[in-house]
Amino acid sequence: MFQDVVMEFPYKHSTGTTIGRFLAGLKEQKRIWGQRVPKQGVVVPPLGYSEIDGSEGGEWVAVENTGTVTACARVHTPIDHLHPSPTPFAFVLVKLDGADTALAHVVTDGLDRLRVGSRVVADWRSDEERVGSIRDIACFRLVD
Amino acid sequence: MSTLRNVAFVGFAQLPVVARDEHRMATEMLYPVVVDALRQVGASRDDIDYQVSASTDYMDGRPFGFVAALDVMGSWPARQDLHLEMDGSFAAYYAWVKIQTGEVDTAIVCTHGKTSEGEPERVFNLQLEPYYHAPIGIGPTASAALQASAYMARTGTTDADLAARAARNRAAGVGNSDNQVRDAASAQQLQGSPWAIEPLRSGYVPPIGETATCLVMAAEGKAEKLCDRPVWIQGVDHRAELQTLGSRDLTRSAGTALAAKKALAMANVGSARDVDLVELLSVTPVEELILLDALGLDAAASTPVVNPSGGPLCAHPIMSTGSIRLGEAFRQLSGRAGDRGVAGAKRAIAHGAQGHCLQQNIVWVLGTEKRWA
Amino acid sequence: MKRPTAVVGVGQTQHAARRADLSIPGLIREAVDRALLDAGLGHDDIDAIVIGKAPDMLEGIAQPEQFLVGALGGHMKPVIRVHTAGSVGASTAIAAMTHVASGLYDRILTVAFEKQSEGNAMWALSPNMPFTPPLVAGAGGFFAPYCRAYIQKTGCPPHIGPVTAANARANGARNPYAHLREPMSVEDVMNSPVLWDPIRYGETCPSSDGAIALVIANEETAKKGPRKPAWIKGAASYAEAMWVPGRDQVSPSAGKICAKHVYEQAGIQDPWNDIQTAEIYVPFAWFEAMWLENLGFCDEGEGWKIIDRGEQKFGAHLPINPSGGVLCSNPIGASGMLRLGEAALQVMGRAGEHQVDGVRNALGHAYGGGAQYFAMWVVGTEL
Amino acid sequence: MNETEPPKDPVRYIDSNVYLPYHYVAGDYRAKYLRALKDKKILGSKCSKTGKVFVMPIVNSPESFAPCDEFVEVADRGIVTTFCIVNIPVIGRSLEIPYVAASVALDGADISIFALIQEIKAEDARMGMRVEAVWKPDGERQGDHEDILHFRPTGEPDAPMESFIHRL
Repeated sequence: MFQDVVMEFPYKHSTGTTIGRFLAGLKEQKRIWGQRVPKQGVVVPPLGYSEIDGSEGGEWVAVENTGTVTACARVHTPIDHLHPSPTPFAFVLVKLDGADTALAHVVTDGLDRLRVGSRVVADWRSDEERVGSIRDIACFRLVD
Repeated sequence: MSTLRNVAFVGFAQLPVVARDEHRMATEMLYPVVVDALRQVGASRDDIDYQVSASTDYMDGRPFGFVAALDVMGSWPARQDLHLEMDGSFAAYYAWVKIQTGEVDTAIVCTHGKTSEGEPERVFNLQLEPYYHAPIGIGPTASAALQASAYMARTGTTDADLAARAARNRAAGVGNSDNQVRDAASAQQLQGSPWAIEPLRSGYVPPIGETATCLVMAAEGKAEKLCDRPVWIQGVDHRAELQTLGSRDLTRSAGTALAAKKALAMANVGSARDVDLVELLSVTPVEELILLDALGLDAAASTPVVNPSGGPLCAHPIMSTGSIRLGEAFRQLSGRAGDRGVAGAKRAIAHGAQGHCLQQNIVWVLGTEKRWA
Repeated sequence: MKRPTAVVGVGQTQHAARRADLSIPGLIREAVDRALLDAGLGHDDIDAIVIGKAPDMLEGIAQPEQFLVGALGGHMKPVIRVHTAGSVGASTAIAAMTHVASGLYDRILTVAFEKQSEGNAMWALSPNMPFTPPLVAGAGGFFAPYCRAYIQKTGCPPHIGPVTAANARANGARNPYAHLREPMSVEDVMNSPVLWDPIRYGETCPSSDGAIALVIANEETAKKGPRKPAWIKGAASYAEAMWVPGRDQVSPSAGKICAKHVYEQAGIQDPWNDIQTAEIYVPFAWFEAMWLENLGFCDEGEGWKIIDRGEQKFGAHLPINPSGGVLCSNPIGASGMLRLGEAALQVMGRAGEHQVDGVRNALGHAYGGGAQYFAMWVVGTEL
Repeated sequence: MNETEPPKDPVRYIDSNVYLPYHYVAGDYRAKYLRALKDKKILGSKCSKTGKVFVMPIVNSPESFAPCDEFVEVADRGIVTTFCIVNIPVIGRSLEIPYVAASVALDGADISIFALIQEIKAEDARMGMRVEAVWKPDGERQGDHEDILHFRPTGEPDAPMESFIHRL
């Protein structure tokens, strides 16, 4: 005897100052901010503390919209309600210019050319579509 | 390191790992395993001083999934108890810590989890930090694929190398009747398998499977009475790393390296090369290579033997996989490994892990001899 | 072999219905920073971390300790995650103590939290599962029948619940960290709606966001520290099966066995006179009388009489929950550790406005599951 | 583009819609119990050591740790051992409040089940009251918990408290 059930629930996570301001930067300024953090350098996206030694995070630093792919994973068969694209795409880690850590995001075009070391640029959602989420960056696009 | 209590693994029971047990709930699967483990050591339930269980609510698909495990673990009268939301290897660690206090001498360590009821790729997406990472939709196969791509780029490891590594595990796993996957597969076949998430192929990731396990642990004095060949804990250590995927070197396992250093020092063993076999909780061939590197082992060497059980590529019941590594090391060192026994094995490393991209690791050094006089 | 251990630092958040100003890492760090400051220690001094919380469905994050490793200062340290239902905060602290008592570790940071505002506790704690009878009425509906059975068995009069609740709220008003700090009179409680008869609204715990952190250390660290430590004289966690015919759910044997074990370790012969204050897990007011009996402070059937005589009040013979307890703040996963931490503050003499005079020994207690999990400790001023 | 820091006013929340499909297995013991409901039968499992009967059936007695490998039928009536009167609506249930939620020890069973009591004024509910199952009509029962609509008083004399107070 079996039964399929979908456990579905809308959670609301409060963001606090650091994460909240970073997201506001995406939404209102179309800017990606990092924080200069002890033992980590410029962390993007910032958490407000050093994940290495637990100390409280430091000054805000704007980083570029462009960066270098440090890891990529091509999804050939996306999973509904989980993956951000119904068609093949790639997860990427991108070290943005000016940052010392890499941001996790997606690339949706040019998958055959995508590799570790590729140069990419953030592709923003429109002013109306940006809500204050990491997905206000629609995706990253390969730059030639 | 000061003198510690000698503690041994004296029994291990599990159900053969299957894709889906259609007849039993998770806790119903655990009951016969606890009975079997106690039978192995010839103990009644009342002979066991302490119990630890390991499971996770989100894989159980319900809150408090572990509460029902109390009934099948024989928790009557009330037992000294703890439940960890962690892989069984870490639960065994806590039991070892508890035995070190001298308050208890014996313990059972139980794991349960019905992996087929949930969908791990979705469930463990929720394990990622919820503000930036989980919303992107990364699951454990995706993070392992990111890790693999970075590793291949750094080291020049090829698809063919991964296939060869996976094929070795598959060949080793053929004789293990507890494995879910028991057919060998050539490197060529595995390299022809479809992408799971590129650069990982379906042949490089474990199938979804489920089981229940029970380890029995006992301190010196009791251990010898419960088991003809106790397997002694000579050293153990575990370490967590920060989670953020882009803030750590995914191509190396710093936590494993540190845990191994500490565990080997505790065991007074100079190097991981001095053990006869290692059982690794590596869910991809890339993780296996990363772990071997962290342990200071040459991936091309023939000793120590790596994953003689077939490893997690042949059976990966989430929450139990680490316990199985310990159970396999116990079987090897106590002469219970049958055809897959490593001849003359006297010392083993059993590794456990959880989290995305080997975030949290534990390293056990086990041996046929007691560590402390 | 077992070494002496002590609480050397206590830090808790301001508890509230919603800490909208903080992320989950922020909430935890508020407690952790205060505990470390209190202990005069930094992250570098901490050997390992033991963290606990109640079901992950409360916040919708699976094994959140994984993403919190960095926030906890846990990078490259051992991190252990405990979950024992409602008792988890207490069993987490006891697991931390065990790490130190074993001789393997000298200083452990232990943390418990819940951020209930991110989800819905009623849904998260009792979803309708397939193949199981529909849970008729949530947590209150589960426990209310046992309160009724207690009342029936002992002749406990109807004002005991309201008196207990009003006392908790009077205590909470003296605790700057409490979620509910508005006093509530016995009449107010009496007149509040009956939710799960016999349990009234005013006799029910709130749903809170909050966290607590403790630093537990070995003897050497405790003696060198800036403050007087709370020595952990006895501690244990027990659990018992659910479906045992005849299992006493009003006064579960696991609770009695656990208390006996803890008192033996602590050298407590006569709990009523040897313990000066107790922080016990009372999510619904009637449980206070029930646990007084279960914990051996009196004979069976006498618990409500202690309350009737007012001997549990602040300033009386055995102040119960001087912090206001679970009835004033209930970040579920943290509630058990709050009981243990508040007991520690009492023996350290640093409970502020709600400090009980002359505390030599204090009990901290929590329970969980279907009254199956019990975890408690006795802390004292002397080793 | 010359901001020196992000906006002062943070984005306060992010929404996360958790979506997790599960594929639950009843297990043979529960499946057998549920199928029997279709035939208006309530099954328990019997401890091979003590003979005690568990409803719903479980694989082992936690008390004796022996297997329960025999199924036995118990009565569809029993005693309200304790109860509460619920005055708040429960998510996912459309019940008129107040209603009585009770622990019922069925005749022939050694543990109690949770049950909804209807056809009674809430204030008339008593510990020790005898109740019986009200079944869905023939042909409508599906083999699930809803096959028992609720329990109702039988009108028999109440059981004395000492006969049930230890099996709440």
